[in-house]
Amino acid sequence: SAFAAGHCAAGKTLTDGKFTVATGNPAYYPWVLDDAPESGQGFEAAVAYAVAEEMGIAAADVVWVRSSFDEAIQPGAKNFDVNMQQYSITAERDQVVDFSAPYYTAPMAVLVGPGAVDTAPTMAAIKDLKWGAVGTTTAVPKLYSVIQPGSDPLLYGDTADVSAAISANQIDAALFDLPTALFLSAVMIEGSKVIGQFSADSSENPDQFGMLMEEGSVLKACIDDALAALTESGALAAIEAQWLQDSTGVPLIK
Amino acid sequence: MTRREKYDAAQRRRSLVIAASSTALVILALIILVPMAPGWEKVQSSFFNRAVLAKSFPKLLDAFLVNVMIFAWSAPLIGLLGLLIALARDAKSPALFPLRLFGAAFTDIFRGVPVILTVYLIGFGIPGLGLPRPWNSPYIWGSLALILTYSAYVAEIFRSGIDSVHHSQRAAALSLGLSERQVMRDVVLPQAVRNVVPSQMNMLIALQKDVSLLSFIGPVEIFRQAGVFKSLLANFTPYVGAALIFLAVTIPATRYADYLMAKQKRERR
Amino acid sequence: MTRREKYDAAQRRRSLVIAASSTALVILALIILVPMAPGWEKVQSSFFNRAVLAKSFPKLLDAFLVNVMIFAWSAPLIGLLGLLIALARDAKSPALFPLRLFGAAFTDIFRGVPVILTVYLIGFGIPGLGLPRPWNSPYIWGSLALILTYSAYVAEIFRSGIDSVHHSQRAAALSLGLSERQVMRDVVLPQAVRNVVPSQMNMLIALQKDVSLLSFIGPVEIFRQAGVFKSLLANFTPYVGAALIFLAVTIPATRYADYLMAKQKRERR
Amino acid sequence: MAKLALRGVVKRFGEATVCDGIDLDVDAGQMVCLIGASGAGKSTLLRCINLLEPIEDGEIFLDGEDISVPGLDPHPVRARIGMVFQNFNLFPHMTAIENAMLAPRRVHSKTRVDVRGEIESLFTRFGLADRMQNYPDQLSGGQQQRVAIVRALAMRPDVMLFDEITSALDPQLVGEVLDVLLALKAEGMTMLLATHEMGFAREAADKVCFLKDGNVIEEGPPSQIFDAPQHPETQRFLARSK
Amino acid sequence: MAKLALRGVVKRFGEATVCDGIDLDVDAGQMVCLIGASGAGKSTLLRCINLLEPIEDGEIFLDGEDISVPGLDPHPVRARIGMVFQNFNLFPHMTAIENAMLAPRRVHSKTRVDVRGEIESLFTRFGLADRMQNYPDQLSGGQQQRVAIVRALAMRPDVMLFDEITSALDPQLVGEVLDVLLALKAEGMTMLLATHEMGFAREAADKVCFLKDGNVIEEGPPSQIFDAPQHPETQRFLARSK
Ligand SMILES: Nc1ncnc2c1ncn2[C@@H]1O[C@H](COP(=O)(O)OP(=O)(O)OP(=O)(O)O)[C@@H](O)[C@H]1O
Ligand SMILES: Nc1ncnc2c1ncn2[C@@H]1O[C@H](COP(=O)(O)OP(=O)(O)OP(=O)(O)O)[C@@H](O)[C@H]1O
Ligand SMILES: [Mg+2]
Ligand SMILES: [Mg+2]
Repeated sequence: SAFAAGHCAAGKTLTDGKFTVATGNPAYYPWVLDDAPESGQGFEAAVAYAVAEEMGIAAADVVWVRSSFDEAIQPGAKNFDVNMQQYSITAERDQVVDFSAPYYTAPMAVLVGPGAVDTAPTMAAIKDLKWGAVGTTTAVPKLYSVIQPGSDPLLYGDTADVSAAISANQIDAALFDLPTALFLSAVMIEGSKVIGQFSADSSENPDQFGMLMEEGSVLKACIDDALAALTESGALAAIEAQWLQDSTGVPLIK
Repeated sequence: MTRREKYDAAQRRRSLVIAASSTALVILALIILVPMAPGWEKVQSSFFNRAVLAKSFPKLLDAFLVNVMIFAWSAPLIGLLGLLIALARDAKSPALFPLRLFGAAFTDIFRGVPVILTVYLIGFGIPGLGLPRPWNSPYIWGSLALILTYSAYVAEIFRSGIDSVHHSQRAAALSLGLSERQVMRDVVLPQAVRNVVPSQMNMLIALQKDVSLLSFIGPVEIFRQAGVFKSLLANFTPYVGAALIFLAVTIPATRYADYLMAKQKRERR
Repeated sequence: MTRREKYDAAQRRRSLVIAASSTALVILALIILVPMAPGWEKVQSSFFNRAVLAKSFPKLLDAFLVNVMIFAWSAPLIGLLGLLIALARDAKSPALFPLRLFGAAFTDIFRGVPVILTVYLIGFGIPGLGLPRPWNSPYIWGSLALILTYSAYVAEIFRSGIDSVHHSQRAAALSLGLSERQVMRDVVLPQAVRNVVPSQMNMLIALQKDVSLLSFIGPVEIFRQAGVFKSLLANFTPYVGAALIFLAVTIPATRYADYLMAKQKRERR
Repeated sequence: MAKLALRGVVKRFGEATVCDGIDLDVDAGQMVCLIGASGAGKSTLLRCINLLEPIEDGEIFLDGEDISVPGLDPHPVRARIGMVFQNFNLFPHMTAIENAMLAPRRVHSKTRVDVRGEIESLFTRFGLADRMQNYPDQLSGGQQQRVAIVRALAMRPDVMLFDEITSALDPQLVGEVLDVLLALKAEGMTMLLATHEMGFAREAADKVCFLKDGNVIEEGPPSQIFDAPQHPETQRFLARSK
Repeated sequence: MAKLALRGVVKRFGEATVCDGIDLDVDAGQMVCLIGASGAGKSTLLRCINLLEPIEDGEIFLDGEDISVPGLDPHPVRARIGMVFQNFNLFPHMTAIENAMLAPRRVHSKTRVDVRGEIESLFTRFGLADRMQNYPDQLSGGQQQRVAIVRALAMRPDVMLFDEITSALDPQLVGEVLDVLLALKAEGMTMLLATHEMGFAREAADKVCFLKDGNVIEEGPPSQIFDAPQHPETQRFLARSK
C-alpha cells in the first residue's frame, strides 16, 4: 500500500492505495491550469496534492477523474474519493453529501460589461443593472437576497455563456466568486471590469469551498485532519498566494 | 337484449375487471417491491423528497409562466411556418423548383443542426452583431431559434400528411375547377392534418419541453429554476416537480385530442 | 420533339437558372452584408473561429463515436418498442382494453415527462437502488431512458400512420381470411409506415441529437465534448464543429430517404 | 341442409335499420342473386355474412354451424368465404399478382412458387396476363375489378360473395366472367351475388332475391321473378329494366 | 365548330401508349358515348380532356380554343368541364352536400345560402334527399355515384365528362339518371360518356365512338354502330352484348 502503515486513510479510499480526486469537465483557471490537474498547477490542483501528501500518499498515486455536479450528488455509488470544483458548503447540500472543512473562503464580486464600467460600487447603483449569474452556483441566492435586482436576472449554464451574454450586451453585470471574476475580466471579456466585492466574512453565511464526498464518507476525518494541518502550517495560505490573484485592489461594495 | 348485446356487455365488464386488476397489481408491485431495494431510501430522498418539493414547487409554478408565454407565441408561428415550408416542398410545377429547393434546404439545415447551436447562434450571435436593447433580447432571438428548428420538424410531418392523401383526391378537386391553392386548403390539407394529429401532438409536447433550451441564453424558465434548486439543495426532486407540472398540462391535452379524433372517426363511418 | 417536350425542357432550364441564381444571390448577400454589421468580427471569432475549430474537431470526432454507439443500439430498440406500443394502442377487441390502457399510459407518461428527468431518474435512480458495477453503468440506464422516451413519440407516429390507412383495406384483408396480425403486418403496416417515413426521419434525427442528454449522467459524447471546449475556450465554435458532423450524417441520410420515397411513388402510379 | 343460411338477421347503423330480420338460404352449388334498389342493403348484407360487420340480432349458418355466435374466431370462417368488394379494395402497395398471392401464402402457408402457376392461369383466364406486375393505381377500373375477383378466387373458398362484380366490365368481359362463374359452379362453388344487371341475374342465377326495406320481399327462380313477379314492389322495380 | 375537338392526341404511360393519335369531335349539345374494352383508354382520355394528365402530343380544343397548350392556366378550363370519375373520388371529410357545394362556393364564390336551394333540388332529383348529411363512407356504392354526379353538375359546366356513371346504379335509377341527362341535353349541355352499357349508349347517344388500341376505330350514330358495325373489331366487340 502506498499509505504510510496505519495512516488513517489506509483502506478507506475507492481504490486501495490510490487517492481519486474529481474535478470539473472542464476545470477552470485559476483553479486548475490548462484543464490539466495532473500537473498540480492551479489552486485546487495544488491543494489536492498537498492534502494527499499530508495523508502520506505519493503524488503518483493521485488519480484524477472528471465529474459533473449532477454526478457528484447522485444517490448511488460515487467514482471518486473527493470532488473539488469550487463547491460552496451549504446546509442543504450537507444533508445529501459530506463536505470537508473549507479550503478557501470566496468573496463574491461584481463583474460588469463595457457598457456599465462606470457604475459606482454601491448597493443603490448596482441594483438597477441587468443581472446575470451561473445558475448552478451559490451566486444565485446571493443575488436574490443581497442585491435584490430591480429586474429579473438571467441565469446561465456556465461562465462562458455569461461572458457571451455580456458581450452581446444582454446583461450589464454578473455575480461570481472573486477569482473567477478577476480571471474573466482580465482574459475573457474585453472591456469588462470587476467593480467591487462583497466582504467574505461580513455576510452571515460566507461562501466557503469544501471538498465534496459521499454522504457518510469514512475518509472525511482524515481529510479534515490534513486540511487542519495545512492551515496550521501556513501551507494553504502559501498555495492561495501562489495561485490566486491579490484581491485587495477591488473595492468593497457598500 | 340480444345475445350480441349480452356478449358485448360481458366483454366490457370483463375487460374493465382485467384492466383495473392488472393496473392495481402493477402499482402494488411497484409500491411494495421498489422500497425493498437496498438504496431505496437514498433514491427516495434524492428524487421524491416531500420537503424539497414543497419548498420548490411555488417557484417552479412561477417559472412555468415563462414557458407558457414563450410556448404561446412560438407554437402558432411554428405551425404557420411549418405549413408554409411543407407547401413549398410540395409545389408541383417545375417553375417552382427553387421553392422546393429552399424548402428542402430549410428542413435539412434546421433539423440537422442541434437546437442548442441554433439557440446559441441566433440567441447570442445575432444580438452580438450589434443590436441595441431591447432588440437584443434573448426572448426574441431564442424564440426565433425555436421557431426555425421546430418549423423544420413540423414541416416534414405536414409533408408526410399531404403525401398520404391519395392523388385521386387532388385530381377530383382539380376537375371541379379549384385552383391549386383551393385544392390544398379545402381538400388535401383537411385530410392531411387529420392524419398527422398524433404526430403534431408529439411536436407540441416536445416543444413545450424544449422551450427550456432558451435557458441556455438566460431566461429563467421552469427547468433552469429546477436546476438552480437542484444545485442549491443537491436534490433532484425539483425536476420531479417540473415533470408533474408538465404532465398536468400534457395529459389532459392529449386525452382531449384523442377523444376528439375518436369522436370524429365514429361520426364519419 | 413535340411542343410538350419543348415546353417541359424550357421550364426545366428556366427553373434551374432561377434556382441557381436565387441561391447564389442569397449566399452572396449573406457573405457581403453580414460582415458589414458592427459586431461581425466578434461574432465571427466566437462562432466561426478557424483555430478553435481545428483544435477541437479531432476530439469532437472521437466523442461522436460514443453518440454513434448509443444511437446504434437504441434506434432499433426504439423502433421495435414504439411499434409494439402503437399496436397495443390499436388493439380492437374489447378484451384487449387493458393493453390499450397500458399503451395510452405509456405514451402519456414517457412523452409528458421531460427526457432529462427520465434520464436522471433512470440513469441515477435505478443504479442508486443498489446495483453493483457494471450493472449501474450510465450507458445502460441512460440508453433505457432514451429508449422509453423515444418509443412513446415513435409509437404515436406509427399510430397516426395506422389510422391513416382506410378501414376498407382492413376489411378487404380480413375477408381473405387473414388473421389480425397478418392484416397488420402485410396490409396495414406497409402502407402506414410508408405514410410516416418523413415523420420518423424527424425522430431519428432528433434522437441522434438527444443522445447528448446522456452526458448529464456521465458519458462524454460530442456535445459534452463541445461544451467542455466552449467552457474552456469561451468560444462557441466547437458547437459549430459538432453541427457540421451532425449535418454530414443527417443530410445524406434524409436525401437518400427522400429519393427512395420519390422513386417508389413514381413506380406505383 | 343449406350451405349458407340467414335467420332473422338484423343490422343497424345508429338509428337506421338496414337489415330488418332477413331470412335467406343458399344451397350448396347454387348461385343466388341479390337484387334491389341502390341503398337497399345488398353490400351490407354481404359484409355481415363475411363477419366484417357485427349483426345486432339473428343467426348466420355456414354448413349448419352458427358463425354469428359472438366471440367466435372469425378468421377460419372468413377463409372459407371469398368476397369481392364493390369498390375492389385492392392493396395499393402490392402489384396485382402480389395482391392475389397474399391469402394463399398467409392463410394456406404456401410459397410463392407453389401458388404462382395457379394464380397466373387465373390472371390469364381473366385477360390480365400482361397486367400482373402493375400496381392497382396503374390499372383501369375493369382491370382492378378483375384483379379483385382473382384475389378472392385465389384462396379457393367454398362460398363466394360477389358485390357488383361486372360493374366496370365491358360486355365482352361480362360474358367471359359469367363463363368463369358457371365453370366454378360446375365445380361445386356456392355463390351469392349482389347485382344490378338483371340480364346477368336472369341468365346465371338459380334463385333471385329481391331486397327492399331491409327484407327479402320476394324470392324465386329468375323465370318467376323476372317474368311473373308477385309482389307489387318487385313489379315496380323491374318495370324500368325491361 | 365542334364544342370539343381532339386532334391527334397521344398519351403514354412510360413505354405503353394508351392514346395513339386520337381524333374526336363533340358538337355543342351532343351526347357522345365512348365504348371499348376494359383498358382501352376511355378513362385516360377523359382525364386528358380535363387536363388532369399532360398529353404527349396533339391538341385539344374547347370552343375552338386550344386548351392543351403547355403552360396554359388549366383552372378556368376545368371549371367549364365537369367530370364524374369511375371510382367517384368523393371527399371523405365532407358530407355529401358539402362535397357538392365546394366548387360553387370556391370557383363561383357563392355562399352556402346562395347555392343550398339549387343543390338540394339536385339531390332530390337523384333520390338522395335523405342522404345529404351523410359522409361518403356512410353511403352505398350507388349513393356515392349519384353524389359524384351531383357534385359535378353543381358547378354548372357546359361540357360534362362521365366515366361509367351508371355502373353502381340499379335499373330504375339508371332510367332516372338517363332522364336527367336527357333534360340536361335539352338545356344545351355537351356530354361525353365512357360506358359499358350498350343499352344506355344506344338509347341516349347522338354518336358512339369505339376505342381500340389507342384509336377511335369506328364512330357514328348508335343505329349504325350497333346495328351495322363496319369494322370487324367493332363487330367482334359487340357480338357478345346482344
Ligand atoms: N399510371 C399508369 N401507369 C401505367 N399504365 C397505366 C396507368 N394508368 C392506366 N394505365 C393503363 O392504361 C390503360 C388504359 O386505362 P384506362 O383506365 O383509361 O382504361 P378504360 O378504358 O377506362 O378501362 P375500364 O373500362 O376498365 O375502366 C390500361 O391498360 C391501364 O392498365
Ligand atoms: N356506416 C354507415 N353509417 C350509416 N349509414 C350507412 C353506413 N353504411 C351504409 N349505410 C347506409 O345503409 C344503406 C345500405 O347500404 P348498402 O351499401 O348496403 O347498399 P347497397 O344495397 O349495396 O346499395 P348500392 O347498390 O348502391 O351499392 C344505405 O342507405 C347507406 O346509406
Ligand atoms: Mg352496394
Ligand atoms: Mg375506366
